Amino acid sequence: MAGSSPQAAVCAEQTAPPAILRMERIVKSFAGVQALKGVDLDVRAGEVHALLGENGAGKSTLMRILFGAMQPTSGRIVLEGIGPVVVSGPRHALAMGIGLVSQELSLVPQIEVAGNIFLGQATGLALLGRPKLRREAAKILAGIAPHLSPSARVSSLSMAERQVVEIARTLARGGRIIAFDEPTSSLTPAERDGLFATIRRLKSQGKGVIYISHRMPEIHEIADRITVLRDGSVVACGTPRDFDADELNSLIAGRQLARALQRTDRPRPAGTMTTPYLRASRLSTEKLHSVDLTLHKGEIFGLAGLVGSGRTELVRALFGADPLRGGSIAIGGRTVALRGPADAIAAGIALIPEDRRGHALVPMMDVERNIGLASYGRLSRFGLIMGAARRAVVDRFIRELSIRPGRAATAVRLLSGGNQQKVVIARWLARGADVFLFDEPTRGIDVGAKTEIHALLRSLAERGASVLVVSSEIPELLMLCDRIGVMRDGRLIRIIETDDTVTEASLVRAASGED
Amino acid sequence: ADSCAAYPTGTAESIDSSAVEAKFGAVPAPKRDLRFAYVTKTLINEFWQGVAAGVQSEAGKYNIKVDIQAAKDESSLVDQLNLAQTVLSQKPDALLLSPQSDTNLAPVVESAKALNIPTIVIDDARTEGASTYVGTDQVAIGSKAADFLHSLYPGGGEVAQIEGQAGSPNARKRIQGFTETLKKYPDLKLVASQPGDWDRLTALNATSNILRQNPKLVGVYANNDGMALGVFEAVANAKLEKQVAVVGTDGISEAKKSVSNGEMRATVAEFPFDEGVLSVQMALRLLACQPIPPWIVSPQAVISAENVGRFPNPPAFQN
Amino acid sequence: MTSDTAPRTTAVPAPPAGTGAAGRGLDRVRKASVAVGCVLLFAVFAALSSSFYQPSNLVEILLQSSINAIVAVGMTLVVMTKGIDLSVGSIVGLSSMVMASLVGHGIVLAVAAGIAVGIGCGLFNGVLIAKLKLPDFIVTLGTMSVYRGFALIYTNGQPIYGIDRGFRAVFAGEVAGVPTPVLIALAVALVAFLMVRFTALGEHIVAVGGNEEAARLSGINVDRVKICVYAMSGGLSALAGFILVARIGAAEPIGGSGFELQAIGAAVIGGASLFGGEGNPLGSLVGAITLGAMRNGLTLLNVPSFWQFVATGAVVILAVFADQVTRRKR
Amino acid sequence: MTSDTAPRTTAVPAPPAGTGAAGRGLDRVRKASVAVGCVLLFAVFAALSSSFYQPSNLVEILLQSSINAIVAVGMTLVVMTKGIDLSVGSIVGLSSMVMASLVGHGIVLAVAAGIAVGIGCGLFNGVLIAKLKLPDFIVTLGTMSVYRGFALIYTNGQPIYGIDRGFRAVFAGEVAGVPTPVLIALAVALVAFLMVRFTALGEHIVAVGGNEEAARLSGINVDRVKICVYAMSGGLSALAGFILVARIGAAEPIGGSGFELQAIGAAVIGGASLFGGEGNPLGSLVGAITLGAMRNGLTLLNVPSFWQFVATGAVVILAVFADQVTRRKR
Ligand SMILES: Nc1ncnc2c1ncn2[C@@H]1O[C@H](COP(=O)(O)OP(=O)(O)OP(=O)(O)O)[C@@H](O)[C@H]1O
Ligand SMILES: Nc1ncnc2c1ncn2[C@@H]1O[C@H](COP(=O)(O)OP(=O)(O)OP(=O)(O)O)[C@@H](O)[C@H]1O
Ligand SMILES: O[C@@H]1[C@@H](O)[C@@H](O)CO[C@H]1O
Ligand SMILES: [Mg+2]
Ligand SMILES: [Mg+2]
Repeated sequence: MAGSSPQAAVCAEQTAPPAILRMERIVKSFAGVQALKGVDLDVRAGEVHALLGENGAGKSTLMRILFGAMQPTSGRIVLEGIGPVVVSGPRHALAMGIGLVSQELSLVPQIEVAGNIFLGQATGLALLGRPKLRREAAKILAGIAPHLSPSARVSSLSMAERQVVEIARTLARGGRIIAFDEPTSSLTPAERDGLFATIRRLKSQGKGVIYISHRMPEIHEIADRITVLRDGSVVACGTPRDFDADELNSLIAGRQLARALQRTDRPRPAGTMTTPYLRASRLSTEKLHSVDLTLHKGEIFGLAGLVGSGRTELVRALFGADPLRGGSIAIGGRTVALRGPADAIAAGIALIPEDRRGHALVPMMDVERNIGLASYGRLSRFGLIMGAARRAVVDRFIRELSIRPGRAATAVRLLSGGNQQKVVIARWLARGADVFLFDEPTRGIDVGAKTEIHALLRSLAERGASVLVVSSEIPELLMLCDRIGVMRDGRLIRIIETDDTVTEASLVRAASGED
Repeated sequence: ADSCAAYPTGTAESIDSSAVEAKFGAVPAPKRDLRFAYVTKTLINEFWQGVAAGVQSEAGKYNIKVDIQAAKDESSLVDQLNLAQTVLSQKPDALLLSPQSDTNLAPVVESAKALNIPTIVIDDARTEGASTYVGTDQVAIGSKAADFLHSLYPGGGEVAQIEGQAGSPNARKRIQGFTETLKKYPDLKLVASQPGDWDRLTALNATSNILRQNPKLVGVYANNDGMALGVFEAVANAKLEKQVAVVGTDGISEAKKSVSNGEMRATVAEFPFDEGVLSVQMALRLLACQPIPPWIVSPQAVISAENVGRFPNPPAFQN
Repeated sequence: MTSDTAPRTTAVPAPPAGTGAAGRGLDRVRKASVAVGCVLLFAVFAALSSSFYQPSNLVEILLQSSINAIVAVGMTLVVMTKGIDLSVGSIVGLSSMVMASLVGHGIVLAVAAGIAVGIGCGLFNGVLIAKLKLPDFIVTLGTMSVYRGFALIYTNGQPIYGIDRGFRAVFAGEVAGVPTPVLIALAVALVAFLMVRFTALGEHIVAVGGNEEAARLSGINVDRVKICVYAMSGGLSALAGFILVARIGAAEPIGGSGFELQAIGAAVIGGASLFGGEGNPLGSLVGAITLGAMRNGLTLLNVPSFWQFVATGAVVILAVFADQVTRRKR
Repeated sequence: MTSDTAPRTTAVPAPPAGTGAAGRGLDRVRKASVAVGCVLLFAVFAALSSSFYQPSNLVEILLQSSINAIVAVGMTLVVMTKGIDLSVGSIVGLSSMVMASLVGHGIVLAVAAGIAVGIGCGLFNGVLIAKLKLPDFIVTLGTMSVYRGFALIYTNGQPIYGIDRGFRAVFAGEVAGVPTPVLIALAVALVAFLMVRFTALGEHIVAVGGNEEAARLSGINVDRVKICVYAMSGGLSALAGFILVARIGAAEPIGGSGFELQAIGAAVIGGASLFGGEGNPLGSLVGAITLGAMRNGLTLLNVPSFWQFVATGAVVILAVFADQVTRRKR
């Protein structure tokens, strides 16, 4: 299919400015499954080449091969000035000027930010000179997240902050080819703008950039060329001008996508929006200051805020995941004491956490067990697991969320990032709840699945559940939510009813305290 | 406070424990309240409990207070060294020691010497420079076991040995005595010599395995009684009680019982209780300035069905 | 420590990205291949010693491995939750002393009391670890010493002899030519395997070991799971202690010392990862048999004592290596 | 194990949910609080025994802790990479036998040879673990046995007596009233601490233990780091062996047995995590002193032998508990 695609052919011919990197006919098989079926990709000096594709298409696999983190089954990599190379490992790749911001954050939590940024640059008994490293780190961070302290231990950082560090580490290495694998999945608009400015600077320095994202507006903003992968093959290649938005989406998803739902499309069952269901009063934790919040039945409530504003803290507190310092939570009018997540679950609350690897997935379990992890009450009897019942539930969600590969027995650690995220969501849909707390639910999810997940959130609300969504994509919140709360410094500073007067810009201003 | 050196020199090399009284007279009773300390290898072993019981009982007679301490197990050299140093820092009137090895308590003996505190080493590792050593000849124990098997099987046969913990001095010497003496009896063939680690289960398993490879086996010597009891279990499981003679070492009560029941054939006994008694007496003698020789040879005897009745059990140890 | 980083791969280095395996089918084969090292070992010994391969010797090997196998199954469950239990040997000692002191009053009572002591010790470990959040290594290093002390104090250091014949027949007898310890060990490993595989508790064990925070956020009572595995480890140690007593015909306060390393060894040879989430009670059984066969074979070959140290160590490493190589091949 | 619950923060940006602490300053205090259990222990013993607090006894405690401290520092480095080294005790035995056999030919030669043996043993461990990807627990369980066997075979089980006076003066003498083993242990802990804190290698050790994948993706030569820590652990074991030989004036083939658990204990009490990335050589020094002081204090109080088992275990657990409680308070 790839070879026959007209766009692919065009792409291969467009070699006007010489490519500094060419990946040719890259094949990667995992025990019989071909993740890459002969992919060609070239990158020219001073361009941003966007790599698009649905979850599991093979984007990260291709990048890992480029970086030497895994070896291709066949195919070759040609570097300008060097010729064909076998990238034996990350160390080799770095030495040849190839850098990768990987999708799955890989930082050392016990080491400070500056240490992580410069990790591996010195060897042996060389002294580290921490003050200098911190100064250098601050310079790199300045463009993206100036507030981030270079001496902070990474274990204390939020997901977004970690992503910034991951990016900074690669930037610190320099290099002439830099690949970004979903670098903005946790970033807020401000940080993203910082990153884009940096990428433009790289371009102007004549470097080649590969950029992977599921966020279409970003692609239009920054990409010079686009390659679309599907099922391990290149299905399209060209400049952004060659495709209109719908065309691109259907190339990625392999089918015509339903138009994004409009907020107002949603029928609201009578009375629901006016029935308060979960009420949190004066919630305080280490990081939260006296937050009052009411969720109504059938409502979708969005939470916006800058990185570190405390959104994750708030949903964790509502879930009993962290001890409260003060305040109370009432559900359906009755105050409940949440001594831990188990109590919250019993009270009908579900949390889809932001950090899927740290807080959600059990890597050595398969997809079936990961999805069933919160449902033992329903799916076991007398302590015995009801295998058939569980399998039925799991298969349903694999289908509904189009998790790939679709085999329940696949080890979850072998799934692509986006598919792992779907597994986490499926776990809680399978469990069911009256209150759903979604922390960055569509992070890393492809355009096709994203609309499906949006539809799912809506149907939850339609069935009377209260839904809270944390998202750093403000357009997503605007499109999805009935009300949006804005957090800053651990406080819920404002709650806005979403109507046509609310814009992305006004929300950003609110979040950053500029109004 | 004592006016003489607790480390007499220039006397005879060794003296049999039964001859001490004749040569040096009755044990001199202490003139003041004394406090002794005994640091042993382990108390998780009936043999060493026996020594401790002897020490306790004899000290009790003279109203001497004894602190008894033991290392974690039979191989922790440093743990015992540290223990003994600490005990010595309390300046007991006499220090009784059963070292893990021939060397690990040497520094303690050295420091004690500097303080003129007598050190009595009790069976079976020796420490150079100590005031005296109370113990039996470990090599002779192994020889006696070989002799005994020879007396059972003058016509020869296949025998095996279950060894104590590798590297421990008493195991080394007993193995040496047994193997060397066997050479005198060319018809008694040592077909297997395997580790038993002083452990009953290990000895049991090893013996089962040896029996399999050597179905004609007629005898097994185990370096101590705990292992010998395990060896007998293996022999009994194989229903070879009649064919295979089991010989142990130590003379602990359960082994004697086994011998008198006609199970184990013999144990080459040391007399741990007596060793404990003797060592307290030697301490008193040293404190009374008697020129005690550097080795008090304590008794050993082959206990078999014929004579087992003549060896009653001494009182037990109180922790 | 940090729940926040890369999921730990197994200690038996799980195939990193890029290894030829995908999916569960292959995983299964790979798991089963724990036996490769074991089989190889058997082949080598059989070639070297004619006695080795005789059926009665094979049964003997199983018998000699059974105590370790039972302890190793308990250890495996603990290790699967990312814990460790160094106190197993001391629990063997203490519970067997208590049992032996009561066996005159009836086997059932004595066994019940012994098991209760074992479970009690395990519960105590579990509570300190789960509730007080003390490090498992330190807690069980401590109770290893404490329980041993109690075993000694209980009879003032004296062994208990003259164990009831009936008791010995149950725990070290034979049924149809198969020693009961072997049957018990098989049953224990099988039940544990089924539990891990088919019950909610089994999956909770894997989940707690695989990602504790994920388990907690999924509503699993992490503390209870942890306490539970330590209790099971304690109970199984007691059971192993009974077999020990029945086999040697006496209860010794020192009984069981050194069992912890043996059991961890069997578990790891059997595929368990000390970093949690991985382990298989049947694999640990095979691990224990590997160790037992090795000891048996070396004795049959009459390898001299000092060389046995060398051989033992070398064989353990080679067995795991052989296993590893064959895994990679596939 | 437990530090999961409270991710350590160093950052000005507020700490993670649930921890009572804020900011970097407090974190430091908390780290230092490893000493709390130790200090408490000293206080209790001082109150109970008049001999305990005498300066000479305090020096004695340091002396008695020094061997374990040195081994524990090496172990800490290994544990920080998420490894484990069970072979340390056997390396102590083997390297000290080789050294002692050569000490007649000159101290420098003998020491060099002994250290070379120690490092060699460590390298062998490291290569099997890093290059062949065999599980660290099994490799070092195996070499624990192999190296011990070689130590026994080397002189056919005989100790080597009559160690050179000059050698003894260096490794168990005094300088200005302070025993040289104490000085050596302090120097080792300090150098290791500085290495961990200020050199690239130190950071790589943390990185490999904290997130091996991250370390690899950062271009760190993970294999080399691993081999390096095992070699250092081997070398330090040899050094500890020299002190042992110098203290007792002889080399014993069974020297060092049981050191592994002691050293891991000291490391964990000192704040190391068996799950990698956490550990502090100075903390391990304090851990070793805690263990040494405990044994010393219990002996001075003349706790009866069997009760010492109980007391030892209880004190270890309580020391860690006290530390934990004070950490939480803050
Ligand atoms: N180590 C592995 N073993 C088996 N299959 C793997 C392995 N790594 C990746 N895969 C499979 O390869 C396919 C491609 O995965 P990849 O991570 O490259 O997708 P992706 O395009 O990056 O997706 P996403 O947008 O979700 O990140 C997926 O089906 C995945 O399950
Ligand atoms: N899962 C977590 N567990 C513990 N602490 C966390 C977690 N997530 C965040 N934190 C801490 O809480 C602080 C507040 O960040 P939080 O994640 O709540 O903000 P946020 O508004 O959700 O921003 P982000 O977009 O970064 O998630 C972070 O700096 C971090 O120290
Ligand atoms: O364990 C044994 C005892 O049984 C006794 O034989 C003396 O030597 C030992 O150490
Ligand atoms: Mg990806
Ligand atoms: Mg967040």
